[in-house]
Amino acid sequence: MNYPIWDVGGLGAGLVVAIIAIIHVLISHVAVGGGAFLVVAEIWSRRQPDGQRIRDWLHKFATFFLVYTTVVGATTGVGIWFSIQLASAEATSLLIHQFVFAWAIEWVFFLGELTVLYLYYYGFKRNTPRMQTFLAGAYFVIAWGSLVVINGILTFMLTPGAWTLENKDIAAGFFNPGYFPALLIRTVTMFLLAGLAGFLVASRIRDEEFKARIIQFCVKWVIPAAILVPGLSYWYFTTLPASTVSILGGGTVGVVGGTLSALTRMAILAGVAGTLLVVGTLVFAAYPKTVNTIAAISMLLVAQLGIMGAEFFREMGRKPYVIHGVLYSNGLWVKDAKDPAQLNGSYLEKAKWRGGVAPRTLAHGEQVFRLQCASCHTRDGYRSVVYRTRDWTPEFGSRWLGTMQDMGVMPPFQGDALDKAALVAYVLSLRGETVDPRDLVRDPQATAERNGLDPGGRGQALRGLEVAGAEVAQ
Amino acid sequence: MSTALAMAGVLAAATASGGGLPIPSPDPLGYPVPPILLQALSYFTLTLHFLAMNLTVGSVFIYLWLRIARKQYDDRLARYLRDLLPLGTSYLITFGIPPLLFVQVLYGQMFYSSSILLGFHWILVIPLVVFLYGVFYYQKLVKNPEHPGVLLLSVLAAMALLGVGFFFVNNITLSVSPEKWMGLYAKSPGGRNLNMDDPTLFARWLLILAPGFTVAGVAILFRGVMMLKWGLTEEGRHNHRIAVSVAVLGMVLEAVAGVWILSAMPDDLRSHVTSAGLAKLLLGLGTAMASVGLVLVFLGRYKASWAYPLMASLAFFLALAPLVALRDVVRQEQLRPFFSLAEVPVHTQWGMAGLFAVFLVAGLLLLLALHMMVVPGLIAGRRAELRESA
Amino acid sequence: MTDSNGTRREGDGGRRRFLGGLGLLSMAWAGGLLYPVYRYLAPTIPKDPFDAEGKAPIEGVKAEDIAQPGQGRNAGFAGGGLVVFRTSEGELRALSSKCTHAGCNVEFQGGSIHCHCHGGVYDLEGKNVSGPPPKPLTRYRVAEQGGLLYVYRSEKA
Amino acid sequence: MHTVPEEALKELPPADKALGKLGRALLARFPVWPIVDFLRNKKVPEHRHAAWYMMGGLALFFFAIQVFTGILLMVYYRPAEPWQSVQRIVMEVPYGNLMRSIHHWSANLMILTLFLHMFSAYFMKAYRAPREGTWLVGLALLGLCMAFGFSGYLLPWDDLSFFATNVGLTEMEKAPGLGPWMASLLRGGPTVTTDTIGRFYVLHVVVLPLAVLGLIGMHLLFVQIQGMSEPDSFAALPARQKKHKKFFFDYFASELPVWLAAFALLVALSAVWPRALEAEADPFGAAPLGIKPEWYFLAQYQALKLFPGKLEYAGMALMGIVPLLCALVPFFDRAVPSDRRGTWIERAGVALLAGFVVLTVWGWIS
Repeated sequence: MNYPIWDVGGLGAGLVVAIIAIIHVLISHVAVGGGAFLVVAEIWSRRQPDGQRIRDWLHKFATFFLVYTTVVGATTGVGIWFSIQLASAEATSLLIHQFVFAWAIEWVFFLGELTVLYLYYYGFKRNTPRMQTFLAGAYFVIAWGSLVVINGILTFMLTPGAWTLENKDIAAGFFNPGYFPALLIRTVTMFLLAGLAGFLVASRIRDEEFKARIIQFCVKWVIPAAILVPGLSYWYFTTLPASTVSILGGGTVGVVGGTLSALTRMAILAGVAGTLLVVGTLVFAAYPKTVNTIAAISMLLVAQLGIMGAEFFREMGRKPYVIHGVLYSNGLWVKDAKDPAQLNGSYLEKAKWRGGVAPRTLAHGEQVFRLQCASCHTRDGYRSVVYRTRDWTPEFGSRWLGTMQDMGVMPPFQGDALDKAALVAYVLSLRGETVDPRDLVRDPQATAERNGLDPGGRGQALRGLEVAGAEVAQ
Repeated sequence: MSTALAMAGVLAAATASGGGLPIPSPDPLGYPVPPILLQALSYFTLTLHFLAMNLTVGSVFIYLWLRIARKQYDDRLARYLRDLLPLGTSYLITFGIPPLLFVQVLYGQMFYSSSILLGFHWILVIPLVVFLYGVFYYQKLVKNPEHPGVLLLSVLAAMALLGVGFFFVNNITLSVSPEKWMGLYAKSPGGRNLNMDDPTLFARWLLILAPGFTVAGVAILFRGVMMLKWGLTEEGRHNHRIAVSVAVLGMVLEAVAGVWILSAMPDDLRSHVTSAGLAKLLLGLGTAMASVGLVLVFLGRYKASWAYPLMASLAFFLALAPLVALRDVVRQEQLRPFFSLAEVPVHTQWGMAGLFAVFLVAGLLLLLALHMMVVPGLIAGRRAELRESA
Repeated sequence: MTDSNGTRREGDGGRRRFLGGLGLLSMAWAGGLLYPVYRYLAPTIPKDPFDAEGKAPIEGVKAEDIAQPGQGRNAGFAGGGLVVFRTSEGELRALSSKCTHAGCNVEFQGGSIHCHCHGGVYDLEGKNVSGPPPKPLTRYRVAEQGGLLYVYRSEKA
Repeated sequence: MHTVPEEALKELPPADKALGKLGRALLARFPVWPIVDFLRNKKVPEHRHAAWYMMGGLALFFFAIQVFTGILLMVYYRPAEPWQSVQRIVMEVPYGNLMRSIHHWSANLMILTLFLHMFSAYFMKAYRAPREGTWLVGLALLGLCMAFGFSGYLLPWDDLSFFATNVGLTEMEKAPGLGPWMASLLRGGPTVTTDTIGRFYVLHVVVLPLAVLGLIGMHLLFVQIQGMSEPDSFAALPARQKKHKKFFFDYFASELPVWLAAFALLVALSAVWPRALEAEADPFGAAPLGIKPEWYFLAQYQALKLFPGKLEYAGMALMGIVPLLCALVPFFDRAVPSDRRGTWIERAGVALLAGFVVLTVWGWIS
């Protein structure tokens, strides 16, 4: 409630973050794993009789690697930061204030990573072999170091562990329960992606015999990792908070769950992606000469889908918080939500960004929607509110808002009956139903009896009343 | 219809209610170290960011000019600048991170609010940077960089660079004008706003971009020295002529921007800048060091000595740093009615700060050592290449 | 594979081994994929029909239908078919209606219980007295409550 | 008994190995060596646009998944209690929701790949003599697959499917001539009821599968007999420069990863966005918000909206003419080299593709 909510039409701020993050996750993992790949390829190339040829290929790989990791990888990394401050300024502010020096240390790593990569790349033809191997090694260690740091902040959001707003225990927050499994998963994934990027660059080689050798080399990077990731994911899963596990294990997450819990869906996706990677890589190993760019991209796509799925479900498990147990996704602090007087008082009066909307108008409802709902839901796009409320009657809507936090995936509603009524009227107006917010705060039973209607009837009791645009005279 | 209604209501009230500005409260965690330290770190890194940014901006424009004018030696100078562009961009991004981090620690509640209000343009910065960065690599790696299509891309990349600067200036100026916020939020909650009615907007934009020519001029001065040392006298002198012209051009534009910004400022703010001791000192220091730098560039022309470009670089760093600090002084003055750094509690994290210092020093030492081992070899190689082609 | 190049043939051996591994892996993979399919097709275990006291309602017959001695009906509960009857002494009894020989449903015929499929005969205790049935019919404890009949989990009368 | 041909004996593993024995015994009983030999020598041309050859195989892959998941869904689906049985699949049967979601997504991806397959064949001029028959059968297959989509959409009997079918049949009814007759035959009465389900169910699980399987057989047979089509620029190359890939297993091995990626995509879509089951259809209730046909009918739907009132007949006529022209293309395009750019046939194709995409997007957002 401190900050305005970035109200991005049919997309939603969360999806903007996700789109940037998806690109970044893939490339940044390639960026670190690729470092190890460079080291091993450097050493390998010098032991082969046709080392110079391998090194020419390695130079191509390094060019591809440099351009993609800096232009797209580094920039989208900054992009995540740009987008999270728009999507959740409150949480970004908390993370920045708690971990500013961790971030600053990560930046030192980042600066080092970049500079060493330039020294490696621009010195490719001049540096001594030992120097090149050393630079590649230094690059890998530094790049992995940046992961070691950022992983603490990333995992903190889902599993803050013993950290609280009062103790501000940075060590507890950083080395939180999810830290080590996540670090291992990401590290292993890096090797996998480095091998897959190797396929892509190798697929462009014209000489088939040579291509086959490079492909066989890259195969060894993919298979162990693809087998390890599902097991490590299980370990990570065991560190999650109980409420997250129950959200993921329940069938109600998302619009439809049925018998398919989020956990099952995640497990199936992870299992399928891992297995397909192994199978595809074995095909590459068996027929290395046939590997073409499309096939290599297909394997990267499989990996990307697996990663996307994992990140998607990890984000899903964070509901309704942005920082688990501390801050709700819409910027409401859990400590504030525990105070009923604070929670149930008039929202419009205490909201900083209320503007001057008149109470009991649709504008009132829209502002409540924007400040409390729009950080996760769009009106009629991604995570559409219109769709989710398609069966609502006005009475049901008001009642539901009062108990939605019991579902486990929604934060509590902030505001009094008037705010609820305004929000319901606004939400129903989105699908063309006209509801006068005035009528929702009255006793629905009395209204219904006066009009001779069934109080439980679907959407009848309030039909025919005019929408109040201007302030209602009381 | 409902949106229109909402807007009308919000707008009316926003203009009517003067008192309760929607300024978020500072983060409950407070500052991790006394703010003066954060400010110092921020000034230092922001100065480096500006230098890298200026190098890139200046290089791309001089590169385009050389490509289109095409005189003797220009082709090789253009290639030099073209090869600088991706490096400049990557360091402008890298050195942009810490000041952005520290400004969020110091003024988060102001900065986040204005970022959200400009949200659309603010996030547009990312695709723009990916685009221009990609073009800078592309024109370096492509076989025929003089193809009109590639040149067009380069022009677009230069425009994108200017655009990014423009959005940054918008955000920084809006973050100190909370009185405009509610109106802009009502106008476009999706952040399709710009802070166009700020009187100093364009002056500030020019102010941060203009030194680009000067910084690029120093970079060209370095190349000229190298040419002279390698015996390519003609080319070195030619480079130095260009270096002096663009350096002077940059400083003239900077002076224009400075006068413009002072005249566009609200009166009380201007009198603060021209009368308060600290502000006056910073302004004077900056101007003096910039003049020293310009003189050094002028004196260093046609001389095969590293001392001049190195000293000029230092002078321009010392000229920029006080101006960066002055910028913050002005911001604090503008924020005085709403917020001051002293209000925020400090919960110190000395351990983390110390750890950072250790990593920073170790990292910089490592990089320095690696540079000393690698770079001389690279320069020698480049020299051999040039000899062959000459 | 038709190439006469020696090194290539060597590679072919490796390729065979790889193909073998690939085949095995694909089979394992198919097995993994088929698990959801198996679970989809596998019958779900029916809910235990007995309540906390261990009794389940009998469907298809009410107490009034067999109020007189010598009356009997084929009925059932969620766990299987029953033949429910009152002996000439007036005692209420329930036996599994599934003939122990070939699984046909038996019929109560006043003094005895017959199976029409192969002519098996049981007495009213459920004991197999003639014909092919190898075992007696399972006997259930049965009770009447408010006009409805219930059968108990306990198989002893 | 038949004798095994010499060249087959050379290719088979040695006679003392189990596989060799088995191969000899089988070939002696089933003299299919010419077919094996034919397939062994099957080749795929290698050129810039060769990637488009994958689309047909990909569509076949999705079709196989459709058959498999379709059979699984039939185990629990009951046309007499359509919505309840689908609800049981979604809510009670283990992995039922997954099977249903895969069936849904695979259908969409299949139709998407079919469109890509058709347009790539069009732009590569693969329809030309002697392949007119393959082209016509392919078009028929596309039409049948869309009919598959239409008939399958009704079966869950939820709000969306009921009204979407209603709209579709009403449009069909407006077509002059056979329209009303066909619509009422499909509907089985004046309005859409559970009787309609009986018809659609039989279409969806018996009639269309048989027809599609038959046509796929023909389509594939034609391709085997005539070989892959080659762009003229490739065909004109001297024999030494023509590069081919053996189908088994070089081409197959390079296509397999694409199938794997397609499968991963399918699972990801089904896992992340399982298909929702809406409330049971209420024939007397108001239509829910946002009633729209599936995306592959959106272009037609949107195009019809462009012809209001009496002009509707013009729209209908257009709907009829476009497929007809597509079918006739092989018979009037023959003059220029097939990969020359900028012919009017190519422009017409681009216009059709652009029109399709624009109308679909327009229909989606409006």
